[in-house]
Amino acid sequence: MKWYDRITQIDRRIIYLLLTLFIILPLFIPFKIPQNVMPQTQQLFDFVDSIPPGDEVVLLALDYTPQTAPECHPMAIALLKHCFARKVPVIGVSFDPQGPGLAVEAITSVIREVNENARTREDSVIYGTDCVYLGWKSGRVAALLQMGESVPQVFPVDYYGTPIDSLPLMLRVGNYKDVAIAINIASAAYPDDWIRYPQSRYGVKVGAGLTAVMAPKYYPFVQTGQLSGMMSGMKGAAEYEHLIVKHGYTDDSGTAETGMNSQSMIHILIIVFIVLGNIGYFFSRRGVKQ
Amino acid sequence: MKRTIPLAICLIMGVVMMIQFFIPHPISLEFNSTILNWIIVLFAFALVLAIGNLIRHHSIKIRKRKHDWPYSIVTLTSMAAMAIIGLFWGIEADSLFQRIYLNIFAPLSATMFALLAYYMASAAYRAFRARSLEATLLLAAAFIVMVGFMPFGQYISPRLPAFAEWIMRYPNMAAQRGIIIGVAFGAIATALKIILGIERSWLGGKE
Amino acid sequence: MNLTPDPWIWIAAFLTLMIFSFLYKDNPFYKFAEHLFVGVANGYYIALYWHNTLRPNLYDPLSAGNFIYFVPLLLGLMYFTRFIPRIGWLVRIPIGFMIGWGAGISIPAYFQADLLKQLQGTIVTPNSFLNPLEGIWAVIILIGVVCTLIYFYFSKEHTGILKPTARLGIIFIMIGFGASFGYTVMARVSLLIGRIQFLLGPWLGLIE
Amino acid sequence: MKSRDVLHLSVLTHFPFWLQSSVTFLLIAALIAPPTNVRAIDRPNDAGTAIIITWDLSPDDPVIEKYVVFRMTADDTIYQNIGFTKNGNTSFEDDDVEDGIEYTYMISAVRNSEMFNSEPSAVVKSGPQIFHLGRTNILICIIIFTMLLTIFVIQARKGRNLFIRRIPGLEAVDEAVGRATEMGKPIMYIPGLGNIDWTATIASMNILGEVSRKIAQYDTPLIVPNRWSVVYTVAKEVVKEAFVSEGRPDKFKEDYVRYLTEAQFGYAAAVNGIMLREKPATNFFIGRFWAESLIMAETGAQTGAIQIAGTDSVLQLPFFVTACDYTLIGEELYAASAYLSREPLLLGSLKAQDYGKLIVLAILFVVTLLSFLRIDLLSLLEIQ
Repeated sequence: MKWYDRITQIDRRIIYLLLTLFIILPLFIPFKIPQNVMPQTQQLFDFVDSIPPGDEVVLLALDYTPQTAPECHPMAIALLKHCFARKVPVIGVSFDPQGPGLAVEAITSVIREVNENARTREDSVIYGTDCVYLGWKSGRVAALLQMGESVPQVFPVDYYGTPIDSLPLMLRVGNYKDVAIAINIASAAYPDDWIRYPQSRYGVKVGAGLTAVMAPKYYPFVQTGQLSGMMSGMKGAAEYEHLIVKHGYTDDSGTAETGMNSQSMIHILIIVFIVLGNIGYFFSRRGVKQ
Repeated sequence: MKRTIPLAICLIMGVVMMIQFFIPHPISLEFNSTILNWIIVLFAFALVLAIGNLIRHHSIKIRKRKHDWPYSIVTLTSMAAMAIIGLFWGIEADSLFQRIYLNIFAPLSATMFALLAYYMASAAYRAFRARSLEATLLLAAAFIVMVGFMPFGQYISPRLPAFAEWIMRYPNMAAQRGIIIGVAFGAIATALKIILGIERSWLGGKE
Repeated sequence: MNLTPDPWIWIAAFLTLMIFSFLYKDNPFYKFAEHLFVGVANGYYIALYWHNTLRPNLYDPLSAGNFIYFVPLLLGLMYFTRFIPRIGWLVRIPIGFMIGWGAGISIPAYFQADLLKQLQGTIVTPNSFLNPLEGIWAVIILIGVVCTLIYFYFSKEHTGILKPTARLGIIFIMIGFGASFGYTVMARVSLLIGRIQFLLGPWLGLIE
Repeated sequence: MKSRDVLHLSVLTHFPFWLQSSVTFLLIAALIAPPTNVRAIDRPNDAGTAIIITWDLSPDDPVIEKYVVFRMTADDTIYQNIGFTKNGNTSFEDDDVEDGIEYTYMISAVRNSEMFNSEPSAVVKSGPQIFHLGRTNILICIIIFTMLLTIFVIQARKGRNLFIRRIPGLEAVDEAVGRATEMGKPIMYIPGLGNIDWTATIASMNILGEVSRKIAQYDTPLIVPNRWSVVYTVAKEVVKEAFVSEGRPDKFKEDYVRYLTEAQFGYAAAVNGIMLREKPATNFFIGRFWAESLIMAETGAQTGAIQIAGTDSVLQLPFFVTACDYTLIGEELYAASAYLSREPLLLGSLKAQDYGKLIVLAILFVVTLLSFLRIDLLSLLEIQ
């Protein structure tokens, strides 16, 4: 067998093995590929970065499922880190029944991490004062509209069953007027409703974090300004992580950035295989002609 | 009669559902939700037949000791166990049923889904050969998008990411729209043929 | 290394590995996982259908004396006539009911969502040229849509003017397919990374 | 806002000092003009219980915080606050009204918690409509297309010869069935993962009928794995009837059409298993597909089967194109049953599809051209 025939017929198991190695290695050997930040991610970061601390809150709607967690979970973590570092209070909600599990996990883990590194009260995050998770409600559209009038009416108690009026943060948050931006991290078309109701009726700024498959559908909304920024897929999450590290809000990059290294490696690997296949094909065709 | 009655029912349902679309009156909405309810029930009934087929297939395999028959026992017992747990002990959030779902069903699904990454690599390697103009364009577009959307893309050329996005948003969009419009006509024609009884292979035969 | 003591995570991890083993070749582990998957999934849907469909949508209303629900019950029971040869044709009644319903709702839906909506987005207007570059791209989309549609023209051989346009159509289609393929790699690899992070993290405790 | 401040100051200078503070107050109060021309109408094309209120913006809109909407019935003595909307908006939908009751509305511009009320609207009642006017264009589309289809079907019945161009994927069907027969291996037909309410699934059932008819003439086993119970029931009838109509009812086996599971990836796992263990010589993937498409098609490619795919799932087409030998793209799927059966009635409907596309092309060109002549027809395509 000629060399060029050999590279057109590499056994698929070799490809699979290399692929696995290329995913695992970057998880253990951290290295940095500088991120090119897409404009819509930058836009979202800039918006959150310009919220005056301690005044308005960020409303985080966490509606992603376990299947899409590799893409969406790091987005939630990065946003929480960013807000906490800037002393912007965060209110979490979910309208997807599968949302709360991962939402609680994201919020508690970030709070724990921030507090472990905190030296003063100023540096730490206190549940109820700096952050609240309201839990899940059915009837998304109705709830979205109702929250424009009064958040406590939709959520009389938080996720843990604590009455809303005993949480200091909620005493000063009545409705969307107190929300600087609502960011919907979702693995389904939920941002549609955020754009349709809170954004267009109440003028709330809306941002989104979406899986890579869904993102192209929402480009036009960023263009028209109905979305004040968007993260798309694991790449979007990695970009956001990159931005918060770059601005000194945290020093360790999150899972998306290491995941993105694996992504880059695999893309390179696939491209190398395609090129090999074509070189082999080119020479073998010449071989046939001669 | 064996053909006329089913065809008539099909025709009536099709026409009525089309008309319903144009009537916003509450009675029409009520009617729609009633029909939807029935359809859901009909789906559930058909499941009985389908599960019957599954049980039949596997029990024949076991009885005749066909190749790989012990695995049929796995299917039948796990099905029975899961159904019984769900039917008698409930399907609430913290039930055993949900626990099995999260730790058996979900990882199996997620892993099957994850196989796609491997298959994309092998399919791309095998099929992306510059055999003809069309194949070359397919290859080139995939190449540009794969490189352009990755962080390292900008080092090959700083304009590559923008070009990749351009391909996604214009030529790709145009092709998708063209296909979607064509599909719409095909689907509408098929649906009309079904309603009018021109296409009746679901009844079997043409006579 | 910091192995988890949670038996459920061990189960999930082993099942994950069993499915991955299929990449090497078909083997007893994959066969086991596959058959377990089918069994558990069917058991899951049986319970789900009962709790979420048959009980609330049929059993409860019937036992509350809402007799209109005898219609779906009767239609549903007709499925079973196929085991009785003499009246076996009755199975066509629920099938006709469902097929007619599906066809009826789809016709306006396709006109609405696929046809008119896509047409609207394709038409070029003076407004498209507010930004001249965007205008040029809008014209490219229009040309692409027209040529793609011509490619799907069935009742004439693609000769004459149809030949170059249909060819341009297939060129657009192929570029679109390539781009979609390339773009999807990104999303699919994320899923695999997620699985591997699960194995290395919660199970083996090698990474955080 | 700037020019108003200037005006404000210049007015002020004409007043003696002791008057200024109270005048300032009066002027600011007077400077916020309320919204005007408040109209309330029954929301069209709905099931009732909703009223749309529109107004012209207050000239001071940029400095207004919000517009509050007030409502009153004949029985009320005072206006009720029913909601608000941000400045810049000129409409509000009140979807909490009772049909048949008379309401009047008033809009208030709010600044610094002071309200500047508009004139009340005329009296309005809500109610349900019988026909959705916003969907008239769809009705016209349906009527035109049904007429086209009927005309061509009638022509076909009269025996007019209808040409159809070559579709390579469908030419290959005979070859694929023949090859499986020669090899003595089964043929697998995957009717997609869509339920019966996807038209692609119905189209797939029609093609399954034609394929089974060809298979019935040989001794080739068939495997039709199903995801949905209803599709399973239909597929079974279709295959059985195809064997009956070819005069081979004895050759039909109950096991040909199987039910697997509703779980998307459970189904894919089981199909992979069948491909490796029963080694079909030919795989058909016809219908609606999602992410599992490549899992099955790539496994099939590894077993060396001839693969023919056909789907209208735009996102999955690239994967079938790379992993299969032939792919029916989009509408070709819907042309297939006519192509395979050469049934004149079905060919007639294909002709109608083509004319539909011609109309679409005409609309694209005409509306584009007219829009440059400042004749806007785009709104005719608007749907609600």
